[in-house]
Amino acid sequence: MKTTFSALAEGADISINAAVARELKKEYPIFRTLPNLVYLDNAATTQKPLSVLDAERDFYMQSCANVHRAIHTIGEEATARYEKARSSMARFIGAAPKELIFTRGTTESINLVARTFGETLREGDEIILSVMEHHANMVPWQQLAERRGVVLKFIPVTDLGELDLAEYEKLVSPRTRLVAVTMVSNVLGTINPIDRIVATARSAGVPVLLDAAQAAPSMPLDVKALGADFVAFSGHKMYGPFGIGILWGSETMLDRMPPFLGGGDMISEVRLEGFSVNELPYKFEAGTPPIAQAIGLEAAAEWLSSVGLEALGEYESALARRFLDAIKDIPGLRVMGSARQRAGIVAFTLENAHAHDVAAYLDRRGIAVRAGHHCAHPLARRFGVVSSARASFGAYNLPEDADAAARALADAQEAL
Amino acid sequence: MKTTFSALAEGADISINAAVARELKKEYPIFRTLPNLVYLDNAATTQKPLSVLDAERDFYMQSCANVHRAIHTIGEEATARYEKARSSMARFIGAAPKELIFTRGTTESINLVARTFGETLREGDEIILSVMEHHANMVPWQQLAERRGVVLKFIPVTDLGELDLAEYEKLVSPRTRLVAVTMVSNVLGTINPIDRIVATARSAGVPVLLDAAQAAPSMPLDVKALGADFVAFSGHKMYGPFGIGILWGSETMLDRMPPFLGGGDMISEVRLEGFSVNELPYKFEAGTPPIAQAIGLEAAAEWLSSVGLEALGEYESALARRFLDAIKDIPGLRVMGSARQRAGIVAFTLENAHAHDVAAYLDRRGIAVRAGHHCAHPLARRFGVVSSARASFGAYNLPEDADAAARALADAQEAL
Amino acid sequence: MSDPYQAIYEEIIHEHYKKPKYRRILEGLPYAENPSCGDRVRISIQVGDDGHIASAAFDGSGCSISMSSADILAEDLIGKTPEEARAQVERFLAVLRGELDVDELDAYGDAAAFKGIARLPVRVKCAALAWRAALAQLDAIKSKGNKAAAS
Amino acid sequence: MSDPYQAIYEEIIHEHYKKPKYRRILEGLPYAENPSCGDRVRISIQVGDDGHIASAAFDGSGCSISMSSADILAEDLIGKTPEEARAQVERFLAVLRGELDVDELDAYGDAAAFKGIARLPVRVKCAALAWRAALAQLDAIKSKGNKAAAS
Ligand SMILES: Cc1ncc(COP(=O)(O)O)c(C=O)c1O
Ligand SMILES: Cc1ncc(COP(=O)(O)O)c(C=O)c1O
Repeated sequence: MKTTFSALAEGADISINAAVARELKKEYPIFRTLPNLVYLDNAATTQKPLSVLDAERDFYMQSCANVHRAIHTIGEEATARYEKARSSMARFIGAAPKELIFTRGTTESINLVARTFGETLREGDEIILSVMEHHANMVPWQQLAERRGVVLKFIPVTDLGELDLAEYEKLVSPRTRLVAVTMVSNVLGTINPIDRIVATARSAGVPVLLDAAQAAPSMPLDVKALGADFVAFSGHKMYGPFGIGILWGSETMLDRMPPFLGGGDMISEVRLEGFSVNELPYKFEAGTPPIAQAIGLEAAAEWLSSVGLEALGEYESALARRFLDAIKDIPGLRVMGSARQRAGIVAFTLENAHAHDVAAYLDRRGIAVRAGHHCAHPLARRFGVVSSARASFGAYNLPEDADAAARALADAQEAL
Repeated sequence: MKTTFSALAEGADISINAAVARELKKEYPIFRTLPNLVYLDNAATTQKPLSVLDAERDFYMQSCANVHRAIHTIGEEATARYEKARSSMARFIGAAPKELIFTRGTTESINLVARTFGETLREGDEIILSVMEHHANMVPWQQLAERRGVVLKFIPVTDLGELDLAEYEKLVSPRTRLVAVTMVSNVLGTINPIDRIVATARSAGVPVLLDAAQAAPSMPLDVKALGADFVAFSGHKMYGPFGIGILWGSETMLDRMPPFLGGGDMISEVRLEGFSVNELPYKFEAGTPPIAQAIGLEAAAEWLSSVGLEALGEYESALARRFLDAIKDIPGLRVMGSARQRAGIVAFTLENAHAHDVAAYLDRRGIAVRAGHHCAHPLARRFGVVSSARASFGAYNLPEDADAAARALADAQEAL
Repeated sequence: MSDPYQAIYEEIIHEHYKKPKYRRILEGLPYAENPSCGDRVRISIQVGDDGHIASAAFDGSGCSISMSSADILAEDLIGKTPEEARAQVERFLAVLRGELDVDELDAYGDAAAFKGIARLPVRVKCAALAWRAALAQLDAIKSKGNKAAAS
Repeated sequence: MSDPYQAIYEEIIHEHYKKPKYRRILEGLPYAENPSCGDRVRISIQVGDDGHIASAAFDGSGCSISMSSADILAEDLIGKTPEEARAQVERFLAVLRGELDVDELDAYGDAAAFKGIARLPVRVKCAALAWRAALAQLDAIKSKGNKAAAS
């Protein structure tokens, strides 16, 4: 059976790719445990294929040891496996291994930058964010603003749910020190025009941080082509384990930054009077890293590459379009945002029914969607919404899943 | 077969406990893969029993979802499992669940305190550490000293490898704001007299942080009885997964501290202008936590409790004594430290042979020991040693392992 | 959730949500809020001359759990003394925190409908909201009473 | 590590470690250090009148890998021009970094003994130490030469 997604024109018949998804779904043990589960909460976390579970377990059963300092055979093997995972992840995004730092996830990656690069900023320096950021790309900068008097500016979001680029260009000033934006909105599904955002920043000599938490599982990333200085993403949202994520930074930036956490591995030498810092990437990895999880993440990236990441993203977008089409006539249903470039993410509200009740209703039909603010309070406020429900699609989702969710929503509208 | 260690008098015949260890070893899949492996690098990381591997995998296969915000069934299950892991770990150390913060490991736990509690300190305030600290309990404070002008003082280590308590008492001053020491030295094996250290600090009104990385796998911890304010340890050193650790802090302290990393879950509300902080323990857990790893750690703690943690620690000490006895006549062999209270950890040097070569020699005989500075440069310098080899014992080690290592060392002394 | 009464519980919750008996527009009282979902409730409690709660009402917006919980609460409080009410509210919250067994709720009329909820970590916050608001109101009543007694 | 030559390699390393031919007490030169294990090496390189390296020696302390590597390096450099030596050293380091295939080392006399080491991430640093020191020395020679040429 074919297990690679095909590039299709928008609006084309997706049954070829649906057959691929049906085949791939068999690689996910949870659907053997719960064959009727319609899992549409992929933007929160994805399920894990057997190859990822096995990669972790094999490591534990074959060469479980701590890394970087062991002379013994399994220690050498563990180190080699961990560093191979680093090289693979670097290759996955077109980076050099020494620029690739393993973290716990997107949140820690962004905090790392805020507490290292951020500490080099001065009072009155400016950082540009957007109103659609996840709290992970907002709160660390608010904390920095409190600590160092840095000023935050926000790119507005249009009614369509897109970044207002004209306003963005006006925000850039001689005091701008960083632009930090998400590549894909985890609520609106908007795929932001990163090339234009980076170009504007670059021409003003301003570094760029990209929150790729939602992008990494649905589009190929090439840090060289993106032209950014930092890219952050999470393993668990790209079919990999919990507890692992990536911060990529350009060597120039990473070299100039002070270290983050202190401890073993990040030092070159310690005396009672002070310490000297290790080379990249170890400078930013203090203590025992999530070794098994890095190896699991490598397996996830390999899985994503093998199924055809670009076409997968388009398939998810096609599922979202199908879903949007099927719910458009439900009375009182309002979709948040209608960006022209949209990933497989759809948030919506149902008049007179609270999002919690909508999600609970769908859950009783075996359909898992999220309800709440999706860690983006300011965006919710922008759209005058307190709580919304969100369906988000993944590699094992089928057109039937979109249809079932739409049917359940129509029923919910009547029942609630 | 009996699988609980028995409390034995020092010097008693350990064959009863050896039989238990032999039985427990069967629960560790790596020894099925590598039946001849003599693993004596437990202070770096321990192997993982099947119950831990299964706990993680079962979670991924049965209720894999993100926590804290999902209305759907598997999301509720994931949240319940994660919070149950927290309650179990709290019970494991006699704490309240809201005081228990999941981190990546000891290193992150200590850095968290240094960057929250630490940020409330002023120039000239003093912190007392010891010369035997692991870099994880040294570098974060050196970074804090650089940031805020805090002064570090060090409890000296005697030739026996014990903390000099008389000197410690002289270091306590009206400016002392924290005492941060390890419970067990990861190099010397010394079990420090925590009761006395805490009592002195308490009577001066000074809070205490305990690095329990080596203690957690070898002695029952009761935070109330310890009387400390913070306790930090790692999952991977107590038969649990990589990528997970614990910071326990008293509610009073945690409540007073500013948050650490910013992002989802740690906030209660976010506006463009700023955020308000969530309640304990979420205040200190930003972003998606290591969910599966917390569940794996819970299984490890249950495993440790079921085998009899206190007697296990004593068994490891007995193995260390047996090893010390077997190597005492090897010419040129020098053991670091000879503390009266010693855990199952023995570091040593061999005259005219570099520790790397000793470890490599033992590795060729299938015996895994560590060689290097063991992340404690200042301690190595104190003993005039650059690099040492270290054997450390765990729950699956047998008297034969100690004997084999001793024999190999005698041969190494001749061959190298 | 294999409780045989599950369907009945759901029916009770649905009834109180769709046809609340104690919902009124209230002014000047503080809201209890659940920022993670935006739910908000405020509770009014009036003590009669006989020292028992004569009337109770709520106001707010939120999901079926938080709103039905407020209605059930109001119904439950009427006729109790503030001290009895407080003990009742605290027991209910202790069940939701997992500190008391869910079977405690069997003694509570319609509040027993939340037995299933007590096992769902996310929705517990919704169910608790009104009861947290009531606790604050009962505190206010007590301190007013104390002040009155002292003056 | 199932290389059939493994035993021979180990023998070569052991020989150079136990009976170094190019070990001398050197003064005034900087050490290259590996702080993680405390190993330190310094290298002296003398260029003869014919522009070829006439003598090389090392001094330091460390494990069998770092010390034998220094001895093998010294042996290897003698007779080469500084440019040839530099290219050789850089190739050796590239093998250790995994950027060139280990079979490159077949062209290097006794340095081939490090083929096994190149797969061991921790010991690679030991093997590289002397060669890093040599690179620094060759740089110094070059800039002195340039300065001499310029003056
Ligand atoms: C856009 C975006 N950024 C950041 C995050 C935070 O990721 P994590 O919780 O894995 O740190 C998420 C997911 O929750 C997200 O969707
Ligand atoms: C005493 C002590 N403290 C701290 C640590 C650091 O633990 P981790 O690397 O798991 O953060 C270790 C182990 O390396 C240790 O032995």
